[in-house]
Amino acid sequence: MSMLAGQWNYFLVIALMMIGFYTVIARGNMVKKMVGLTIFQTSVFMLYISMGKIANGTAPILTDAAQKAYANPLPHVLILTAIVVGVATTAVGYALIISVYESYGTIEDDELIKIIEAEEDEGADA
Amino acid sequence: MMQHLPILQIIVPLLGAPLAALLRGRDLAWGLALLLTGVAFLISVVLFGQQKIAGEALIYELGGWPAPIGIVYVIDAASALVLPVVSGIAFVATIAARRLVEAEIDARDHALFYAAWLLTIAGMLGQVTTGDAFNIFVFLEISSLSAYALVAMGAGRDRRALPAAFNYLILGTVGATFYVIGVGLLYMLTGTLNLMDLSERLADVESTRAVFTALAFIALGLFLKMALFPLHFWLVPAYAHAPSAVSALMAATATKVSVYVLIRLIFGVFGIEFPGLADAVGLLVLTLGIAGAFVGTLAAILETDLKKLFAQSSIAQLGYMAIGIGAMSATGLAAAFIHLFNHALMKGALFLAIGAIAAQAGRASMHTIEGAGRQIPITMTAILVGGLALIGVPLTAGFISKLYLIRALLEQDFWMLAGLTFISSALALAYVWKIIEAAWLKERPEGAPVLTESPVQYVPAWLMVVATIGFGIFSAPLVEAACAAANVFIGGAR
Amino acid sequence: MQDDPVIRVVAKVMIPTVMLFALYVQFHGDYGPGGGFQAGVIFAAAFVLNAMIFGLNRGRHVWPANLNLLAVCAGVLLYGLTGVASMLLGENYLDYDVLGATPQAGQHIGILLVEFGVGLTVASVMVALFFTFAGRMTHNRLLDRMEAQDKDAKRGAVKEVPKKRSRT
Amino acid sequence: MAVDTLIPALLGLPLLASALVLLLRDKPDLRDGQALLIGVITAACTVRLYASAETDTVHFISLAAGLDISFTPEPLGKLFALVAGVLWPVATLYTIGYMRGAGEANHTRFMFFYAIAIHAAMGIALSGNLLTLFVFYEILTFSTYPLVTHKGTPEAMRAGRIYLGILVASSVVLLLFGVIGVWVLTGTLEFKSGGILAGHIDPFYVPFLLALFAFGIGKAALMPLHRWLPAAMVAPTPVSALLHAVAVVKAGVFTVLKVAVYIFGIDFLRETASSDWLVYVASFSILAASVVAMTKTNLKARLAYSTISQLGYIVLGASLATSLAASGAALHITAHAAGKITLFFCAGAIYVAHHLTDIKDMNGLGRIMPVTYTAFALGALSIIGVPPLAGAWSKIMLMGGALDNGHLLVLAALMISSLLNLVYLGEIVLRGFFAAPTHGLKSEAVQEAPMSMVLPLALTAAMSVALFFAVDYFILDFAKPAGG
Repeated sequence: MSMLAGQWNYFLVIALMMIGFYTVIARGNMVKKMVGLTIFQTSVFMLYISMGKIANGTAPILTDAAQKAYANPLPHVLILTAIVVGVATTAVGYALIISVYESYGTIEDDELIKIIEAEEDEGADA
Repeated sequence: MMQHLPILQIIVPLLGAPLAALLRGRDLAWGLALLLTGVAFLISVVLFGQQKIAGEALIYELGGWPAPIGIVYVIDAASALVLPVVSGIAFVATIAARRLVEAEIDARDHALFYAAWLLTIAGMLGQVTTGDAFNIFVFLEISSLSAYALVAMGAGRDRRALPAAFNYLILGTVGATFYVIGVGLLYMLTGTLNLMDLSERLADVESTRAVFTALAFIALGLFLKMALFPLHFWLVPAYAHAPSAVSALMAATATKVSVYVLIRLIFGVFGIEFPGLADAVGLLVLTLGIAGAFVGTLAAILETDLKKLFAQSSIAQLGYMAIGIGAMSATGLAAAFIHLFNHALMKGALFLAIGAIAAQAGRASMHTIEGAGRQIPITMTAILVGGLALIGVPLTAGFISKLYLIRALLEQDFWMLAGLTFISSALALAYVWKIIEAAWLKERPEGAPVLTESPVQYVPAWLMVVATIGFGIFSAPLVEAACAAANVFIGGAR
Repeated sequence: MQDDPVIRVVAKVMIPTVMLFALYVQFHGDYGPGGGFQAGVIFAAAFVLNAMIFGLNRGRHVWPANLNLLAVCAGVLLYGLTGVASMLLGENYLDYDVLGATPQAGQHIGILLVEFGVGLTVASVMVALFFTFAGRMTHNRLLDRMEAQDKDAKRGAVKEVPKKRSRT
Repeated sequence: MAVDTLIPALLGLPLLASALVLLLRDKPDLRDGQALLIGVITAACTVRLYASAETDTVHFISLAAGLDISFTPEPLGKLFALVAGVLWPVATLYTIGYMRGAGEANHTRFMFFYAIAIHAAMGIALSGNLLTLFVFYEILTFSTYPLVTHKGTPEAMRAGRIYLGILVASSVVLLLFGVIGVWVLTGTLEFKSGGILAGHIDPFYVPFLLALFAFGIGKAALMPLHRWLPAAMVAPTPVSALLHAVAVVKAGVFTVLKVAVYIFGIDFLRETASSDWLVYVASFSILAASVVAMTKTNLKARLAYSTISQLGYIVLGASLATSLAASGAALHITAHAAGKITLFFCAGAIYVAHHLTDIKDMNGLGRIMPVTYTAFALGALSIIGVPPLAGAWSKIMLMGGALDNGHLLVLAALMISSLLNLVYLGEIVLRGFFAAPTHGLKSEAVQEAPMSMVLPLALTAAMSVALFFAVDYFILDFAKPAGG
């Protein structure tokens, strides 16, 4: 029980991570896959941020007041970068989804596979 | 300026990207890309020389902040070997890109194409150079994101590029995220991200479960990025449907860089003496490597599309690199480096030559090249030599790879595995033979389009073919450099 | 939406405020919480709001695509060239100490320049993302309609087309 | 010509010939003439090399530590070079006659690859280490493939695939593995008298390593890797001659012999008794192939199985691991070359003159083609091992070697095999001279093949006889280590 209480952030992160990962793997819809991927990435952001937190620490801002314990800023910086990367990934992902939809008329994995296989069979015959 | 070369190596292509995006004329963008990749190649060669003369790692402190605090870029024997591979291939691929891009990509997108092209190159060079675990992730994503875009640009010719790029994006992101999780765990345990510092501080926590978890996440993430069997399914469609120039660049460099990062993390951070590493990771990588070698080769034999065929063969060849890593010895690591180098040359040559055909004929299949041996003999000969090198025929670079790989396995008394490696590489003969038979032993069918070739098309491929043969015959410098690279991680390679 | 006076008025008040706030976050970033990434996103939000209320075309008019691309690239270049400048002044890449008279002043100048580059790029990339995604759909719907009209005109068969459209 | 230029000359001359063949493709007479001329010069060079005492290594390039491309003229190699070199112009003359007589297409391509194959054979003969040998071994495989599939029919393509499949797969999987294994163990691949392996390997593993070589060298056609040889019979007869006598299978058994003597070392093999299993495999190959040969009625197929059986003798000689047997094996390369090329030339002559391939149709043919059949008889007797023909000596030496080593079963196998040889080769001669002619042969008048075919086969038959008397020059004592 103490483990749960003391490390609840990790359990939360793991739960989110698995939800996201499961969605990526199990869903055939591309948009849902992207949603899963985003959840998956976000869980990692939370892992980093929560590890930088110190109990009763303040924000790591330089003030004239007496120095107290403050949160580790480095994970924040790292995750700032990771968030940017995440945004870029999401943008590219959705752009691809739109293009796939425009080109194939569907964003379901299984339908796409059917279309592609049909095309390849045609190509082989030609 | 000479002491700034490690950073220039990265920022030359990196800052070239926005410039290329702004240049409206497509030849201007191409010219800039050519110039900058050329400069990058030059820098990497000079760096190789500098490192060799110095005999120790060159360290560049970004922003003047010294090691564990700031980000440092490290040029040691290992990165000095991989940099010229990446930048050299990038340079040659850029030479070839002009024709291929003209044929396959909408003229309005050329500037953006070259911007993404330079970005992906900069990302790869950054992964090789940086000495910071998180910085590796950043560069990994720079190169991957631009690679997704580049693959998707194949849609103009082949719309299957779009789902391929999407799957590549999903799996690539999952892989990169796994890597970040692992790095995060390591950071939690040690409070540092600098690779050197990490390896020192890991000694204190080396038998905790969290470290193993970190190792597992990092290894798994990188297995995905390097397309180690059975995590390779993204690779074949991505390479096959990408624009030809992109196929060539990525097949020759992208996965190799991930192999390098894996080596750097496994041996440079955890270290060969890390408890359980040799047994658990070594055995796993070895097994997956052998399995990948067979699966890739057999799948390649069944393929009829040439790009897919050689993409499958890449799976097998990555398997060989994994075998070298899995041998967990200095010789094995040297073999992995040698093969990394040689395979980049061979696959570069093959994909450039195939690209030249695909750009003309729309696709490159066994059917397309029937009887092509007489119409485009120079291009087809390049494919032939590249294929022979894949089998490991003596006097090609592939032979040297195989030699050291087998030596690494025999030194560890893995006779069975050496035999299996041999059989799988001999199976490569089957798909090379299919090409020979189609290109030379069949007549060109009536009504098939006439293929042509000109120096612009085959010279880039031949540059790499010549290098393949050159490093197959005069292999001593390469072997020496690869052993030096292996010695960075495990002493005693010769 | 631009016909609704409430929204128009609120937007007219909000948009400059948002921009101002963005600039505060941007340039106060070296002392307080903030910096280029955050500022860039907030700044872009102003443009997105503008386009959402007054329409894409007017939004584009305010911030044309060419200019946007230029801004994206300029931001990256500003970042990179700041590093190059410190390199030319004899120190390592991105070592800001040499940029000013004293190392402290140098750090100030350096971080401001770099963060401005980041902010510029992030803002323009966010705007570009919005316009690309939003514009894509209207553009296509327009194309669809034109295509349908073409078909109608050619075939003279009116009943067939709407059915097909409705299914997809 | 100075001796030190002989090696580059021997390697270069066939290449020159092939280049000239391409250049002169529009002038058939000039093209064939120069090939013949260069062939004669090459033959002279091999004779000169064989007569010289030269043993200095010529280095070309070095790949990595212990991996060179280099050439060393040692006695065994010189002998093989001599065999290949002397038979080349003879075979070229015959080829010209056959190709024109049988009206085969793509003459230029044929001549081109024929010369390349000779180049590869020279490289194998003179190679100074295993790597060089391997490279030329593969060149030989690939250069003969277009020859085997020359006719371009589906049947020929299928045969070509079997040919290439077995030869390349065995060499790339097993032989190359063995080569690299030796390199890993010893750090060198140099051919040295007395071998290089002794002291570097646990004797327990030696038989396995030997197996890699014995089966890896698919060209030695040791059962069960013999399938390619009968399959390749679809090729034109000059190719069969090249395969069986001049280059390919000879290169195979030569490699086996060379590896046994210079890599393993005869003494090392005997002391560790590592090659005993190979003795029995080779004996089985000899007998089984002979039995199969008796069941074949296609002349070339029968000769092909005869070759497999005869190759067994040479592998046997290597595996008996005595100096006498090894010398006998070396002599048998020569003797069998002369004998078998005669038989194939005759088969080709019969085909060109009368378009016959089945033995049953050849009754009474001896009276129509007396020269051909006399030559055939001489060749057959040499193969069987009847004095005064070359085959007699080599068989005696092999039997002596078997006795030295106490392999009495092998002795028995050799004798039974000679009997079988007599049956299946004698049948052809007897049918030719004494059986009543089958219909289809219109007249009893002498009707030989063209002169350019009859001359070579007479020449090679004469060689078989001459070899018996000049045998002193061909018995090599190469298997002893230089010191002892």
